Amino acid sequence: MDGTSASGTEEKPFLWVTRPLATAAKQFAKSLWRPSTVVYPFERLEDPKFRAKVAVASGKPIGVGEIWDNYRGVHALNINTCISCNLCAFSCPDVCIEMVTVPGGDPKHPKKCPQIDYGKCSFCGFCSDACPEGCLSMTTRYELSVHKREEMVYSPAKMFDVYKSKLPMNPIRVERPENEDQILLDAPLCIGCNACSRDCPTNCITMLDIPKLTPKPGEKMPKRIWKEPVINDSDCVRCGTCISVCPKDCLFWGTRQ
Amino acid sequence: MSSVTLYSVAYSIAAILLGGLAHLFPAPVHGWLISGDVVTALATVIFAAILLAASMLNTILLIWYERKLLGRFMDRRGAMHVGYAGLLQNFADGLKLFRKDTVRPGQADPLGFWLSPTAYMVTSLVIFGLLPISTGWNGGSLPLTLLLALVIFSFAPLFIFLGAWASNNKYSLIGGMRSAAQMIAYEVPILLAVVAVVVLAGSFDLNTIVLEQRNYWFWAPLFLALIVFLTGMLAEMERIPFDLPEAEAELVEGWNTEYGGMLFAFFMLADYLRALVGSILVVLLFLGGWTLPSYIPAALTSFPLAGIVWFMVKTYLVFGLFVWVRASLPRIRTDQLLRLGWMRMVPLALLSVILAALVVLARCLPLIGCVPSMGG
Amino acid sequence: MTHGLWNLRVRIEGEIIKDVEPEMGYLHRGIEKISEDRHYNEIITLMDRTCYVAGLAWEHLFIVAAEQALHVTPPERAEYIRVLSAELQRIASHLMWYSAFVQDLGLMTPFLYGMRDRDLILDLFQSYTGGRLTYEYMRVGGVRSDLPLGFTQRCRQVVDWLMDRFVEYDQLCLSSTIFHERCDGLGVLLEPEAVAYGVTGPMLRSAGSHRDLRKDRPYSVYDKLQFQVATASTADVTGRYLVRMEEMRQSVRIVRQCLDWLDDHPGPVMAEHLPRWLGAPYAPMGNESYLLKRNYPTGVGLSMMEEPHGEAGAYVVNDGGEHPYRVKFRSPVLINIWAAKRYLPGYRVADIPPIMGSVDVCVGECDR
Amino acid sequence: MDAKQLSDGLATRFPGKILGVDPLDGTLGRIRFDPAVATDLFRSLRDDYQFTHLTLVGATDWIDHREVFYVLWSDTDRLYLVLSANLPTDAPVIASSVPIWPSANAHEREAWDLVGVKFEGHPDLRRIFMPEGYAYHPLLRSFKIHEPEDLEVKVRSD
Repeated sequence: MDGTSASGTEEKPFLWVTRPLATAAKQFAKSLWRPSTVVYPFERLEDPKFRAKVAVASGKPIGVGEIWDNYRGVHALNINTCISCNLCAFSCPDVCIEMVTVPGGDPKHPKKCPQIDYGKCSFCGFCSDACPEGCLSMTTRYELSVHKREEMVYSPAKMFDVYKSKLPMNPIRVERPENEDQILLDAPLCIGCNACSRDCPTNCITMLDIPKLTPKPGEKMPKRIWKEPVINDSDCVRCGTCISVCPKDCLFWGTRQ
Repeated sequence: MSSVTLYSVAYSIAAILLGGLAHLFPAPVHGWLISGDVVTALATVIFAAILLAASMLNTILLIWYERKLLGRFMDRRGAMHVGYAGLLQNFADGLKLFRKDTVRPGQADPLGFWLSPTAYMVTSLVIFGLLPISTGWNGGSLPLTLLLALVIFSFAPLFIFLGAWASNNKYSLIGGMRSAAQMIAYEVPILLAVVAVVVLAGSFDLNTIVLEQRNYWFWAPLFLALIVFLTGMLAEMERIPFDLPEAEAELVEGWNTEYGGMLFAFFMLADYLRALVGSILVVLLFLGGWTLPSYIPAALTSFPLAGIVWFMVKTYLVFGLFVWVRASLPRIRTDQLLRLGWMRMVPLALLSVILAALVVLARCLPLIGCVPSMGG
Repeated sequence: MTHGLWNLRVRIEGEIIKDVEPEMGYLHRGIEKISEDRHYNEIITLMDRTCYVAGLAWEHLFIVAAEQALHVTPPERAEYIRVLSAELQRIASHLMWYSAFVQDLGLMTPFLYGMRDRDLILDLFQSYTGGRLTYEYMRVGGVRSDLPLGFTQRCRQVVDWLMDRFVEYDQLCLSSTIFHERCDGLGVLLEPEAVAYGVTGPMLRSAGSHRDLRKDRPYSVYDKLQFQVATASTADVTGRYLVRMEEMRQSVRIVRQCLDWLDDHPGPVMAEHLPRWLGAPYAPMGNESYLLKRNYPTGVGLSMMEEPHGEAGAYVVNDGGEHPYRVKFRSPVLINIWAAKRYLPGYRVADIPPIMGSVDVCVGECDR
Repeated sequence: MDAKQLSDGLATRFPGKILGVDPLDGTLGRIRFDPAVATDLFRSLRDDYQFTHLTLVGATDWIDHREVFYVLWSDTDRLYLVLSANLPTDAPVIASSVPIWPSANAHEREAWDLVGVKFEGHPDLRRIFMPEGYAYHPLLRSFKIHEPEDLEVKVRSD
């Protein structure tokens, strides 16, 4: 193989460079008044005024993606509506969400809200998709530079501040499928310990007496009244907290017949 | 044209300064201070200082000009934050480079490493001092100014190669060798194109060459020579499309890979100084220097220092042409570059010499009469 | 060599290249290993980072393989949105290639033109996925959300603008003698050799082959769309340039057809009857013994797609668990680079940037 | 050509060495073969059945054995074919396909690097992504990513 090419200046006229020169000059004339650059700290694509004034008026399709509500930026957390269901932390592929205690719960069952480490976060939006109450959503804020690594960690209070700043928020709610699995009980294993009902964030588990429990012949009647959880499927957010707290592993996902 | 010259300005400044200073001293010193020799000596220093300041300011302005112009060609803005429209950006950059440590690689040869940027800078400055920018505004009017300027201009490959070799880096060495080959190859067509101009003007003195263009600018009869000269200058300045010595895709930064801080700034400044000198040469040799065609209204040509203003306007327009080329053409390969130089440019330049001779011949033949005025 | 973290060791004699040896692995992040510990949907976040200039194309690739392994069928509207995304992504990726390639030739202007126009596509992506580079948009069984209102109109506006710009690109490159000087006859890899060395994509088509999986083995809804396969006959750098430019025009054609269809056919974008761990909230799965009781079908998914850089593949083994047992990707770039042993020797050192630039290297996908 | 034809043809050519054919959507099928006949099978597939293009070579670690799979593409039939062979964990060795399809070079190096399958006859079987001298094959199930492990990197001698 020969590296030199046969079709060079020999075949093509020398003045062929005029065409690119003309193209560059055309662009020069076009951008003389206003180049396409968005002068970032002063002009912002997410600013509707900028889009209306410059982008549209200059005839260039700057900022055609004018929908900024979908943007996946810093999270906003409404602490008041958070039910501590843990779903955001479970859904995080990068394990950057930690549930931390915030004031407002009772001492036995402290209220826990997500705290996000933006040093690890990949802004995938799974947490806000998973949030059943819509209290964790993503905003259009994208400026995250900080001086210390610790400042990367956003506490619930900090995210509540973001929420209060009323930035446009991600409106996408992934709809819950109709035929979603329910939480089922493997009744013979249940010891009626009440852990699921106690920790359920939506209080959709009630402990009911089991009427048909009778002692085997020769045994004494148990002193405690045996109870069994009954789950209200329409209130359940499918967070699985009950499954993870169950000491006997007797709750599981399935379809109720 | 005003009769003010650069030297007269420097001399008056020196005279005023020394005159004021002399009052502070008793008679003998007073007399010595205002004597002709001392004033002349100080005038020379001031003269050099003005030249240095003018060249540096122009160079930095040129970099700004290129950045802004290139930006518009590329649909962006160029420097825009420091100073008005980024005018002071290059000063900020220079300050940053000045503050940086200059690092010499351990295996590099100290003498060559330090000497090369300095010599490169100094030679470029010397040429700037030689070139007249208006009547009387030059360092000295020698009969062979043009030849001297070109001789000093062609020192550059030597120093570049010296620096490249001294840095002891393979990329530097390849870049330096490419650079030397390229510059030497393109000096031949440049000199031949200059010969055409000299034939037409009948002198090596730049002032004379410009004055010879008072009737018509030389680009019209010597269009071929202008093309050759522009191409050659692009190669001499190592600008795209001929910037193979610095081809950053395959050689990191070419011959100045190992240079950092102020030494790199020296190379950079000298590069742009050479670009300035090249543009000035184009204006002097082909575009009538500081003269303007006679149909331009007198109001535009008769204000004080009009010559300098128009000269600088022309120079910046010529440099704009180089920027335009940079914005629209890719880089070519070494072998293609050399082939273009030897096989296209040299014959074209020879042809233009013949053309120039023919024009001179035509001027001398009474039967044909004078070549009609193209310019003023 | 430019374009990311990789080395090309070159043995030269004078200016002539004698032998080359690519060195990879500087960007290896173990995506295949991490995938073993993740839910199917969570692997999407890795797919965006596999090839960071063609994220949606790789999401599409993995999702199709995963759906095949999990026996899920997405609704048709989701398929159209995926194809639309993949084709827009192809344009964006080729624009990125164009920018970087011409930059390697020493011309800076097209770089900024290409990046400027690519940004418009990123704007579009952002308006419906919410991200500009990492989209995390596709899900097993469909896509995350439907297109926003007015999207099709804006998208048409952008592709119209792009069609005008393609003319400008050609004026800057093809009409320039210097471009031809630099690119003609370089890096020649003829079709039989290309096939033997496994080279795919624009590099193969520039050698005259008509192989394009979108035509040969239509996936998603490509069999319902009208387009042509771009080919060239020169098998050199210029040929690859021509193929990619034509592919962008064909992609615009496909995008327009998809937009027309999407305008007329509203509908769901997510499949119904998904296995539990593929639905939106992920939650603790409970005891493994219950998991085993559930008896979800196992399966193997193999998807091969015409990704912007070439023919990409994903091989997903589902053993019935919540995580895939094994995920294996075929990176077209790795193989295209490997064939450099065949198409680089004999040329000059100064030819390396245009030749390797014409391969369209994306190290993220190569090293994974 | 359908899977039945192909497997029958191969079975007559390599009696007892074709262990079965599984259906696989979008491909001709998945043929399980005995690694002993690898080279002959590959050559036969390339020359007699026009599977000119080797798309993918990969390996899976199934704890009790290791599986090597090949994805082939036939330009004439426009079809994919998957081959798969099981290798014992203690001696995961199979003949290299590089002499037949040069494109297997990088794939096989990758399979050796990540899963530890040895390809006999490969011209240059070194690690490709991991540093030379790395002690593990990361895609083995026994390799846990969350456990810290010592990384010994040998400096290249050239």
